[in-house]
Amino acid sequence: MELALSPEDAAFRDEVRAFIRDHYPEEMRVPNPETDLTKEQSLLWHRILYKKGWIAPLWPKEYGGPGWSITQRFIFEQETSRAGTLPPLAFSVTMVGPVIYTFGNEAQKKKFLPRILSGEDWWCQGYSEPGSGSDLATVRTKAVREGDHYIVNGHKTWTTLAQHADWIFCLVRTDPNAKPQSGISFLLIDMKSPGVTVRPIITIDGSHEVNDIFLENVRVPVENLVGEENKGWTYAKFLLGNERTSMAGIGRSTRYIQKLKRIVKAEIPADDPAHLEFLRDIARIELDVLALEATELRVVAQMARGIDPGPAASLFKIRGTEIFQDITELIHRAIGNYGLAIREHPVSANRFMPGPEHAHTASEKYLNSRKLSIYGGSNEIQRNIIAKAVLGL
Amino acid sequence: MELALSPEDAAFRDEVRAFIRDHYPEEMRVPNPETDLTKEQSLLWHRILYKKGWIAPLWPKEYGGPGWSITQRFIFEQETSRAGTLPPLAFSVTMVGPVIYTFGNEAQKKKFLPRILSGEDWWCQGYSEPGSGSDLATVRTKAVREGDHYIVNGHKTWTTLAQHADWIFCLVRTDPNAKPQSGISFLLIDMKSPGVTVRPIITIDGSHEVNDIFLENVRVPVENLVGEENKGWTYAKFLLGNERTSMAGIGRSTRYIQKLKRIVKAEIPADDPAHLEFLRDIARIELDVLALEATELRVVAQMARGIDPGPAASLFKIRGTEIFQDITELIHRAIGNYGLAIREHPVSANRFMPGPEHAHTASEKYLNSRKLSIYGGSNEIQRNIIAKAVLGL
Amino acid sequence: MDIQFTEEQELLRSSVQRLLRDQYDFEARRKIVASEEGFSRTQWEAFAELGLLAAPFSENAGGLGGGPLSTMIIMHEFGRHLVVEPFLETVVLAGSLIEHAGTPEQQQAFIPGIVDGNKIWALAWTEEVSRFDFANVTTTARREGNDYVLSGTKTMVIAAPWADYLIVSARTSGDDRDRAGVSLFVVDRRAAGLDLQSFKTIDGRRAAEISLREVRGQLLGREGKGVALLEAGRDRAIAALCAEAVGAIGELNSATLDYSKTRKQFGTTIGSFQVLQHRMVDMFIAHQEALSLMQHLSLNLSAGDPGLSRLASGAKSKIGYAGKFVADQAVQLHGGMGMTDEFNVGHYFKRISSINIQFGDPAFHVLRYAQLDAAA
Amino acid sequence: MDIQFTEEQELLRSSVQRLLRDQYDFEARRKIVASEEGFSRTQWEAFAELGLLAAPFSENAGGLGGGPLSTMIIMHEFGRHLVVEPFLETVVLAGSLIEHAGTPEQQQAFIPGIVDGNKIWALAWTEEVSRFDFANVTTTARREGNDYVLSGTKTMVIAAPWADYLIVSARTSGDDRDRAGVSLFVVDRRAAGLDLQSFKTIDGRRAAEISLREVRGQLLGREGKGVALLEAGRDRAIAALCAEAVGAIGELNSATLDYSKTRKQFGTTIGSFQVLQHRMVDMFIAHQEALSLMQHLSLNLSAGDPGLSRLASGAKSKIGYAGKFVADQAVQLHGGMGMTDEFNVGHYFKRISSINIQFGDPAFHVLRYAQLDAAA
Repeated sequence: MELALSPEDAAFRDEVRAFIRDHYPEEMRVPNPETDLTKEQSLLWHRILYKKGWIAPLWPKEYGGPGWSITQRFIFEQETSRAGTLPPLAFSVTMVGPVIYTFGNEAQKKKFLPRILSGEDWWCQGYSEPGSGSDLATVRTKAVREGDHYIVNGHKTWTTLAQHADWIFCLVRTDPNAKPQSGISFLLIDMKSPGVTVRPIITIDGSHEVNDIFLENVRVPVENLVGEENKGWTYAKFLLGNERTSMAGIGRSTRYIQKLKRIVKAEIPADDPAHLEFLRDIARIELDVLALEATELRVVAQMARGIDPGPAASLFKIRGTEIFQDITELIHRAIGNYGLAIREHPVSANRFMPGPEHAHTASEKYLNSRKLSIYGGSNEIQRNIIAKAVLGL
Repeated sequence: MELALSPEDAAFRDEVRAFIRDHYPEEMRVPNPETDLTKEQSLLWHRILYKKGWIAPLWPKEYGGPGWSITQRFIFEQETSRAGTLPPLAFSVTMVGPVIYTFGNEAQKKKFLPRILSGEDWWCQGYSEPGSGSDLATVRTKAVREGDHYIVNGHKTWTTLAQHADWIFCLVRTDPNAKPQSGISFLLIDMKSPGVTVRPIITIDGSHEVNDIFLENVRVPVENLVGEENKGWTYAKFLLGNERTSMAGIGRSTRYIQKLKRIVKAEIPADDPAHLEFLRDIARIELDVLALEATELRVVAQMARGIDPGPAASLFKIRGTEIFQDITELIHRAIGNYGLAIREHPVSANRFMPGPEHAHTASEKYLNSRKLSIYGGSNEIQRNIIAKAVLGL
Repeated sequence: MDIQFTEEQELLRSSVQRLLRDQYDFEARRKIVASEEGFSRTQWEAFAELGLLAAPFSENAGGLGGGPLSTMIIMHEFGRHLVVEPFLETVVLAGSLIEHAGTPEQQQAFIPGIVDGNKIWALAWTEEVSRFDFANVTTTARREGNDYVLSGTKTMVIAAPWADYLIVSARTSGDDRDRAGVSLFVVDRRAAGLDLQSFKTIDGRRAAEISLREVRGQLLGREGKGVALLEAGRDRAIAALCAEAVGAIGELNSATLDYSKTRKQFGTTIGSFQVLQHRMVDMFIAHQEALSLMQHLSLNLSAGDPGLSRLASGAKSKIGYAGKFVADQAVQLHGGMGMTDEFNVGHYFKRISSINIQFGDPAFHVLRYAQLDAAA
Repeated sequence: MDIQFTEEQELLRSSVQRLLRDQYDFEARRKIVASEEGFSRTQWEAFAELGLLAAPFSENAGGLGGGPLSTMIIMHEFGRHLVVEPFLETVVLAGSLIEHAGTPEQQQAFIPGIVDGNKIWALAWTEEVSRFDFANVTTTARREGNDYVLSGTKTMVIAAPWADYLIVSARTSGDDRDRAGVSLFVVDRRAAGLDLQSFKTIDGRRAAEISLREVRGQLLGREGKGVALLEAGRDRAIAALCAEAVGAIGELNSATLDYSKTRKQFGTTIGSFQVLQHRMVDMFIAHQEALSLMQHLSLNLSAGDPGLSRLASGAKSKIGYAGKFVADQAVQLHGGMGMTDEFNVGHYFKRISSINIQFGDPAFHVLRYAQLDAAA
């Protein structure tokens, strides 16, 4: 489905398409970019977009954004995700960047924003703690002021790609006596500081994507406090609420449906009754994607007219993750017996993997995508949010 | 699936089968016995069972029960429901009877029990009120003592087949100042009393099964109070908890699956891809029935060994109704365009109904069975009950 | 994307809304359905006066040129009010078949009668074993002079008891189930040899089984090409039915939401139970998605998109499943009230059930969608 | 009905329970899976000492005569502890094939080695495009003297890296996908011309792709009748896998229930949220139904019921869907914990996923169940 585009927007779309085609690095096209690339490899596309001036579509022009309209941002999002490019690190560009340019002081803007844009600094997110889950207000990591420093002690967890990170933005408790959501501050911590330890968490797909971070007497200069002390919850909510125009993952789902169709064609004879069942299941998911995409386009059009999208982001999160989980499950089913095998991590060319290449990442994708309905505010929490908005409770 | 029966039990099963075959009245075999029979017709089988001494399998022998074992009761239930016999009126035999012989006084037992067994008295249930739903403790119908009488005022609703009833057993509030569940009494009211009005409620299938009952200054002799005043909630719970050994409706579901298979065979060509889909859907429901039946047999075997069935009745209510709703929906789908038509009530031979006879009651059954997940304690309430039992909350 | 209505479209919408709000509340509808005829000629005339019966026709054909978007607007409001009058049958189906396939003479003969509300039409394609297959036709037609003579039995013809004219599919050549050789005919409902047996439908309409014994009819469109005409007609009907379904879904959702805020159980409103809250969230999501797809389909129908027929099947299926889910849950959450004939929720349930049968159920259409893809 | 275990069966169950409780907790299993070989010979010997490897065999064949019910008891406990050792492959599959189809000489040659724990077996039937079809075999075998010579490639052979012997299906006549003409052969895993490429499975086991270049093997059962033997073997394997799945489901349910009572979110235990309560109720119901069906299947297998193969497919499907539902929800309710390799819940998820692939997924088996009914 395509937006009915103005000639200018259509030209922009063609430009984006051509740019991706001509510049997306071949070496990033590995079976599973999320796990199979080195830090350096995964930064290649980031740096190309940076040079082009396209790295931060949502940022205001004065901080290095391209100054696009909502429609252009949406087109860019749609084209990059359909082409299957690895998105630039969200924690840097989409998450901490806007917090810094909105709530940070001039020195912080000057120090951090350019290095975020260039990819020089890799950021990770210190929100979750053991026991906190979707209830982020229960932060227990403590920061105690001592002269010009905070002394930070605590334990962060589920920290994505912290193994590559130069910096972490953390929620820390600076006032232990305040109510849960007060007394929290937003602190930027250098990962090279003494007392910071990263411990890998291996997930059920065998990959190393997330980590525990232990903070032991870490000395953080007070100039790394963003905004006011004890006001961190406001910034944290701003960050969570800084919803991207596209959370539905239409492009990714569309690509994986194409992959699924190829696999079904290759693996299941047309005279096998399972074939028709797969066609039916694929059709239902295609229609789910189509309806979600039509909804997304409707919301984008409304936003461009200044209409509040309401709880749309939660709707996109729920349906987008449910759909992608369904697709990865169908792919895993479609490859039949090969679904029993799993690649070993870290990936090595010397390790044998049975079956056709299109099956090699099916198991890990299936397993890994179970996280989607849990992370980023579980789908149950998203339904609570919509219930509040819809029921008016 | 059959119980592995002892020779005695097997002989009993054969006896029951033969008795049904030889004695079930032909004129009760109409398209939809629940709605198409007159009061007199629906009592025919009741009277035959009464004469045989089989009308009240659950009653103690002294009050007229047959003195069967749990297994025999189960066999009887299974055989009658598989044969598609119209069950005797539950409100008389299964519900009010046990309350009377358990909590009633000798005069009440003597007066009411024989007439329940013989079918002379038809009972209905005055539990629900407008606004009460599954929360029965909110009874608002009032009974005020005046000499040897209670003066009853109130409004009961969803009263099944009250249009035929001679008597109604009612929950009434005798102490308006007590907590909701205290202050309720259990009263037997003659439907011919002045001040009792029955108003039909037509349901979405077009049938007249349930009623509103208005009670205006109805004078009820105090001897019609069961047990103690203000202890009615205890008797009401006893009645609700007087669970039958078979709530899963296996026999009925099995019969309707056979009907569904015949319809699919007649209506959908084998080369239509919908045919295979129906076979698959039927298979899934057959397996649901099989698993539920195996569970029921397991529980019956446990009960026979004196093991508490726990929340099994709620499980059977949930799954039994979900399964039957699924079956009626598949039948409605299987008849294709004929699913648009509906018989007019009361049924008359002169009114035209299109399509093959097997389709004539499909729409009303489909619509009527929507009630199953609502009535008798909604399936949400049943899940709450299991949650309490399972979670131990 | 969200359709920004033109001023004309907004005007159409608000005038339909006003008319139905004033004259077609649930009680008014009950009376119409319970009446001898089962529909209201007064309402039908009001629709004509308001220009609804002219709205989708091209200006050439004597209409207002509103096209599929005007149909969408009207049917969406009709869905909200459970309108029983045969707009779909007369305007969307018969009207568009005459406009697309009729000769200039036929257009001049029949469209004015539709537009001014004088003539009601019905489409008779279903037969005993046809199920959802337009090609499964045993009714025959043979040429006699300029006319044809039809014999056979049509069943489940919605609105036939009200109709002045029928469009009937009949076989002019080929074997049963052949796609080629099916033709369409205009037949006068009072023609000699035509018998009607009427009955009620679950959604409060009237339908009939029609027996044709040597009944005269005139050809509509090219001989033998009836299946393609019916398929195009079905695409338009689906867009209209989807709009009607979305209207009904929206009403069910707001009724359920309101009920959940007032109805008390166990000392609190049922809307405070998390299980029911999440259920209503899923109903909300189903409505949002159905609404988006409805707009997408009608826009594509307006644009004459070549993949339209596949999209129509897809939308019929997805919106059908959405409607079924919402209707099931609306009845469930309303408890006993949802089961009673006196209350509106059960009637929305039944209309959605009917929509899910007319022209093929969701399972039929999702397979068609899948197979058109596999064939492409 | 509920199986009332005999004293012997109770003894078997409690001794397996004791062994696993003492020696096979989740940490012990982690070490076994992470070891060089990937399974524990020590455990295997302990199983042999306890008589588990002899339990289902008839007394004539040197076993304890426990039949399918002893397999059910053992596999149920193995499912609770995620035991990776190849009991299914060695005892249930190979052992029963030898017992049912082998010559007296073969029985005497092979069964003692299984019973005493000295020899491990694997079943090699899968090929590149076979999917779940036993008849889709391109590996060939031709007679040479008393032996046969096999050539071809088998894939996804679970436990092959641990095995001493393989049972291999190969075509002795007919075309690809012909039911007739497939035969079974016993092949020494270290035979000349046999190459193995090992890999890991999602559930912590080892499997291999096997290439056969003129490998010598001896016929097992009648030539050309391999498919029927494999089908009967599958029925027995399904009963065992169902028991294993039910064991895993039970553990997931109790782990989730415990977690819901201790894990706090927003100031209260997550078990107090009604949505999660109802989810756990459905998990409880799924477990109850699966348990009943598991018992029903094993009882029928013991009795040699003629409809057994259809029932096996039905149970595989229903218990498979139940397992998938429970596993999905157990991970979801455990949140991030459910996603980590360190915690047991994800491993139950993966084992259930594997069970749902081995010998055909739930969708395959529900269609088989339906079609065997239609054919009857």
